[in-house]
Amino acid sequence: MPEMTYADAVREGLAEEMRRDPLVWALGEDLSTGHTSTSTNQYKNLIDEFGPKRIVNAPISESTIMGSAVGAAVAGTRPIADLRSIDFGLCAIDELVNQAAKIRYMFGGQARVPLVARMAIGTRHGAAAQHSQSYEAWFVHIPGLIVVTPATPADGKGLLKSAIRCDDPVVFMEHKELWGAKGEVPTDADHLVPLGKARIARAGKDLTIVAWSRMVVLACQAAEELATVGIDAEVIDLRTLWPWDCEAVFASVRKTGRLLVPQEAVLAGGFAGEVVATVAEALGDVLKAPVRRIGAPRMPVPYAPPLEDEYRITDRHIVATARSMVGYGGALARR
Amino acid sequence: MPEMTYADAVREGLAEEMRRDPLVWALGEDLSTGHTSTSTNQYKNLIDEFGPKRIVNAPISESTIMGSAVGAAVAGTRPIADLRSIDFGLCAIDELVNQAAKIRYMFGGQARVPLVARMAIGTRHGAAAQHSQSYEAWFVHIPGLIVVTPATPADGKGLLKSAIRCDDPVVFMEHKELWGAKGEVPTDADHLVPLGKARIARAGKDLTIVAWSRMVVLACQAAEELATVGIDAEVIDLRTLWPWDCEAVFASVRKTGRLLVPQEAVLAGGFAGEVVATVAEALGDVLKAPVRRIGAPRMPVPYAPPLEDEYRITDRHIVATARSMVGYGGALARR
Amino acid sequence: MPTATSAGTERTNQTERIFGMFKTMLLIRAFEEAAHQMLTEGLVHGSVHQSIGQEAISVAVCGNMRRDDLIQSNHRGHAHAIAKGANPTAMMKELLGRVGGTNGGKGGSMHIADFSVGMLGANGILADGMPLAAGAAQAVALKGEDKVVGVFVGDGSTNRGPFYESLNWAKVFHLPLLIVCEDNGYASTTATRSVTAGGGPAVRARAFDIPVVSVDGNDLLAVDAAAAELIERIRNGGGPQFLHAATYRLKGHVSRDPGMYRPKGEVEERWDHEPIRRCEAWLVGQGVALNEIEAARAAAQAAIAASVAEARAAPFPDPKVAYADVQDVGAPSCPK
Amino acid sequence: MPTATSAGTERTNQTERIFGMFKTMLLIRAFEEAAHQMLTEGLVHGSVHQSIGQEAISVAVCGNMRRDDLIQSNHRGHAHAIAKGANPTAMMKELLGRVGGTNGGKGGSMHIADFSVGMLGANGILADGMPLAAGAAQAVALKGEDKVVGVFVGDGSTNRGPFYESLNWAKVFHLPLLIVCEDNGYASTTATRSVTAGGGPAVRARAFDIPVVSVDGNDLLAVDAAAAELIERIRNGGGPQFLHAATYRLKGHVSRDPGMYRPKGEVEERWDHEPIRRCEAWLVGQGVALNEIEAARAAAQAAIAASVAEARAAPFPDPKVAYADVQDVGAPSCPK
Ligand SMILES: Cc1ncc(C[n+]2csc(CCOP(=O)(O)OP(=O)(O)O)c2C)c(N)n1
Ligand SMILES: Cc1ncc(C[n+]2csc(CCOP(=O)(O)OP(=O)(O)O)c2C)c(N)n1
Ligand SMILES: [Mg+2]
Ligand SMILES: [Mg+2]
Repeated sequence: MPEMTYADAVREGLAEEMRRDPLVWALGEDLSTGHTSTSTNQYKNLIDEFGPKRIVNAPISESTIMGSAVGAAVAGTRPIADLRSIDFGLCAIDELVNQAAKIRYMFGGQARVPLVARMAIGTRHGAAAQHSQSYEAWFVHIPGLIVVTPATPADGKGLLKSAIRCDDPVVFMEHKELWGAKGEVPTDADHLVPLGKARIARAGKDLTIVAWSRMVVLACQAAEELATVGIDAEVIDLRTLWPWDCEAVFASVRKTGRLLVPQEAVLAGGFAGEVVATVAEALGDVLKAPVRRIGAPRMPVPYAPPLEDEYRITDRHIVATARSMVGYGGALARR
Repeated sequence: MPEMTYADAVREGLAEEMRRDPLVWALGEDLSTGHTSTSTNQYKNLIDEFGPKRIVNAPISESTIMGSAVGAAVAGTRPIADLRSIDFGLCAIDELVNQAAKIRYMFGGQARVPLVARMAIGTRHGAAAQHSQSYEAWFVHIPGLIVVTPATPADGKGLLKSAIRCDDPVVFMEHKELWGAKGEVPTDADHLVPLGKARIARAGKDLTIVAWSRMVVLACQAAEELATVGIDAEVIDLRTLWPWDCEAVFASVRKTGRLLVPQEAVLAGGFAGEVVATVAEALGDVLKAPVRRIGAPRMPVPYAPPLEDEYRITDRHIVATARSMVGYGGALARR
Repeated sequence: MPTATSAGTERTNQTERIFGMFKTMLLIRAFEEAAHQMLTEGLVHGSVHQSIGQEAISVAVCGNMRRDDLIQSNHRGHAHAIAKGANPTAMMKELLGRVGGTNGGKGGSMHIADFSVGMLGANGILADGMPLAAGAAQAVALKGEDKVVGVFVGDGSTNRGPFYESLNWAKVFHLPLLIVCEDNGYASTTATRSVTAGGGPAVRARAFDIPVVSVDGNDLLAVDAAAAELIERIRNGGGPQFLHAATYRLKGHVSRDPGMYRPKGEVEERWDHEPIRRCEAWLVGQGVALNEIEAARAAAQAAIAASVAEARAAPFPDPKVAYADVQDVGAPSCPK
Repeated sequence: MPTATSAGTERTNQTERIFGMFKTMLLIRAFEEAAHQMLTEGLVHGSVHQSIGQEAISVAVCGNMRRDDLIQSNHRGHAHAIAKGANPTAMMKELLGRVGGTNGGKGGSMHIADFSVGMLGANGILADGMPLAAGAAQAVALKGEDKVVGVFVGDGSTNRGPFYESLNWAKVFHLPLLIVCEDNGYASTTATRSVTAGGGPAVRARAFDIPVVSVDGNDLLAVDAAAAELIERIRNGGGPQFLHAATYRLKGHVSRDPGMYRPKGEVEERWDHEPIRRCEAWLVGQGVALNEIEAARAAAQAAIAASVAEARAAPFPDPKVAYADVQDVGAPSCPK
């Protein structure tokens, strides 16, 4: 398998689906004119192959990028609406939540909305408060939506292809700091990663670490560090947050008895809460230590490096919490 | 204390604050011309006392209702931006999240944003998918915001007054089906309910039920039914979801050993997850039964009564779950 | 814009066409009166927005469209739906939340939709129909179809951002889109001009170089002539067109709204200009007999009475239906 | 609009005023060149949007405002800030994320703000400055102050909904708001006209009955004259006014953008029309000696060099600072 970046992998996945189905098209700002930074251009050169009717260079009109994509999906095409990042996607929430998510249902199944809303998440060095947000948890709360957060180039490609073929609206959240990440990517044009299936990124027996998006990378680093102190952590990459693979998580926790869920987003109200709550409800009996979450402090993302570092969750946080859980001496552990 | 409706109570609270401070003003659609249904008019006749410069009848421009309120707050006034309900508030999310919540922080404390964003939540009979949403959980996830969800007329008044006097942006979420609810309301012009302090709606020893907004009413009904079968439930009305009074919740759970959190909103990604996750992390040892949540199925709100009923959480759900928890025979209970 | 309504030679055809549209107006009027009756009886569960007094716009616009053309409605959608060909019985069942409703009971009045006739749905969020319709028009263009897409927007809704973004969008991408502004002077309880700067919707549309025709929306023949021309332009690749139709809402804004916010006497005065009686006068002038007209009115009322009877008799949906059509992957599971 | 730039009698005063503005343009230019240098050295952590070539607009608009007047900036805010009187050293410290930065290191270039001089902040969300500024103007009106509020918006941003909503809002409420559109022809990598229908920003503003003056934004004297008149109108209760200033962005859109999307030779050609050398020629014509001009240029560069030196030497903020100023109630607690 060839090595390529996450950005190149998703671009390849999009190109393959556009070749496969003439009704697949993309719209967004600067899609055909190129980004100012070429490293993160998931549309590079696609205009040359597919032309301006399928790689649509949009005005700066987020509401209408999303809203027109909804209408175009209802009318039988498969648009990929690129809002660039959730930071700008916040300007199109109404069209996504009030329209895309509800149309199939409120019209009694008369319509489908095969739309992919691309909105990257993540903190990028020095991007500060308005360009560093991670709100994947919001869309888990919205019936009608599917939420995808790929952690690797291969999953970026395979999940985007599945999202495009899906007949319901998918919120596809890449991570800004992963676009440059390299990995092996299957070339097979039918390399589809199923929506809703987790991946065991590292097998282990002492502790289950559930992560998604860039946090998977940090969780795997942490697991290696933990191995050096004799703690064998299992890392589960959820890949899809709705539906999320609770069977895979339950199976792992039944084995390890310990669950740690680190997330990049602000802890309060984040998706980690959904995961630990679900496990605490279903497996309260088998836990050897209380479930634990790690997440960013509830503050906007600051600019200066020492302040941004204060916001960021790192492998160090994961290692420290994991160690406290395994060394845990509470009543549960004594069982 | 006089009895009055929730709608009249919040109107009285607003009027008192407007009399107290000439820089307090409100803006929204149809504020001065009146609602089509007079029962739920929290602004009735205020135009006569305060005039069109302070009861501002806005164009249908949600983004600018919220955005201009942010600018007016930064420039030294105390606007109440009324979006009517979160359903329409979805059209102003960017201005609330990217601007109101971040301005104080990203400008290094040079500015304050003393804004109240009024956006009612809740399902109302037959209102269907686009007029029945409850997204209070979203704003708990947004640093910079305070989230208020009053359950009684007295709290509606006292919390609105505190929200108006608060120097930071407050998302004030009334419940559409509570506007007509009656209760005793203090007339004292300095009746302030502190932000972030819960209220014990009913004391009990067997089980802790944490609720907010209209679910408090149902939880209290359920508690009475539970009493008839010998289960003594404590009902905590959080009143404020951020900051939420975890000390009060912890104290109650330490006493009862059982936590049940019912919510009207869709279960997945809802605020109940945050509460049970926090308790499971902190008090995993003292639990006599696994924590439990109740919430709506992950579906848009349907229109026809039998379908809407399928969506709604009722006191019956609370009673059934509470009974299963108290009768719980798992390992935890055997401790 | 051609104003002649009955060029001698075509007179009978034209009279027949207009008489047909007149019958559709009667059907809409009867449907909405019945819907309000059902509301007062507590059989309609949500809110109801009536178009009484505005029927000519829907009927003339949709009357110039093909069945496979598409329309995007707003919160006030009954007239749009019936004019496009939706079945009033299925609609009444939807309002009552019964099996056989256009939306299977999931939507109600404010989400009434019938995709089988190209009616893409009423919508509860103002002005959102604009980008949705622009997108539908873009899909039509991408597929190389020759369909026209029409979107109905209220005067008050033209103060929302998506309205402008979509005007720009439609023009930039030269989309087959007819924007129809039903300007009834009010936005809920607010007189629209009190919150609207400048010359209003027509002036705003022209700022995007979108051709605009303004008509008396209560004059069926005027709307018919304008709609015919604009739709032909669009079908011939002329890009987006804007129809600004002045009208008046004779009933309350929603459900039981008494409409107290309107100057005394205004409503009464406006009843004299409502489209049905104006069209009726024209038909009589064209030699249509009064008894024919009365027969048409009776037929419309009978048809709706039958719809109501059938809807009342229809069962409520099985609660399990609530779990269907959320999404394929990650759908909620129905408890046993 | 008066185009005469130096009525004989006022000549020396006018020359002095313009020379003063010229010096501010030099300061901005020197600041932005230094900012870019800091970026290439890796000392600036986020993105940097330069206004090189657009300085005349900020300088002339703010030069006609009082210190207590307010301006709302956008993502390209250095020139706005310096023109309104912000301290370049504090700004450079902010870009480097150091103690003493205008925002205490929390904002960086894209959020540069100095409320002490009425600069309400650069902003990373396009067109959001429009409603924020409209609201600030509404606060000014409610408090009965005679301040003027100015807002800067790019050409590409005029395709976002809030731009229109705010134009309508400002006119409906007759707000003391000056909207300044810096039309540099590009929105990031896209030529704005390729995604913009109709006559553009000026035509759109007129659709709301907002008076518009269009000027060559690279002609400091023309912008000065226009800004003076519009601000006076607003101060005298004339309500919102719109200044459309044509200009050109001589550098990349952001940070290291090479600007490959522009036709060959376009940038080079535009350098001949950039505002500083045009103003310089006018000053020379007014009898300002070349060595005076060179001295001014040297002074600006020296001042910025000093700012850079001070900023480089300044410490980074204590990590604990991150926990401050989130909110009073419900703030995050700083670990130990
Ligand atoms: C985005 C949004 N804001 C507010 C409302 C509440 N609302 C429903 S109808 C209406 C008035 C609409 O006026 P207009 O656009 O003129 O249409 P009309 O009702 O006159 O047909 C309002 C404010 C809504 N449904 N959606
Ligand atoms: C709502 C939003 N959408 C997209 C972006 C990304 N973006 C930043 S600057 C820019 C181009 C802005 O062009 P223009 O308004 O003409 O201002 P200029 O950069 O030319 O000064 C874009 C698309 C953003 N910051 N905010
Ligand atoms: Mg209207
Ligand atoms: Mg530009």
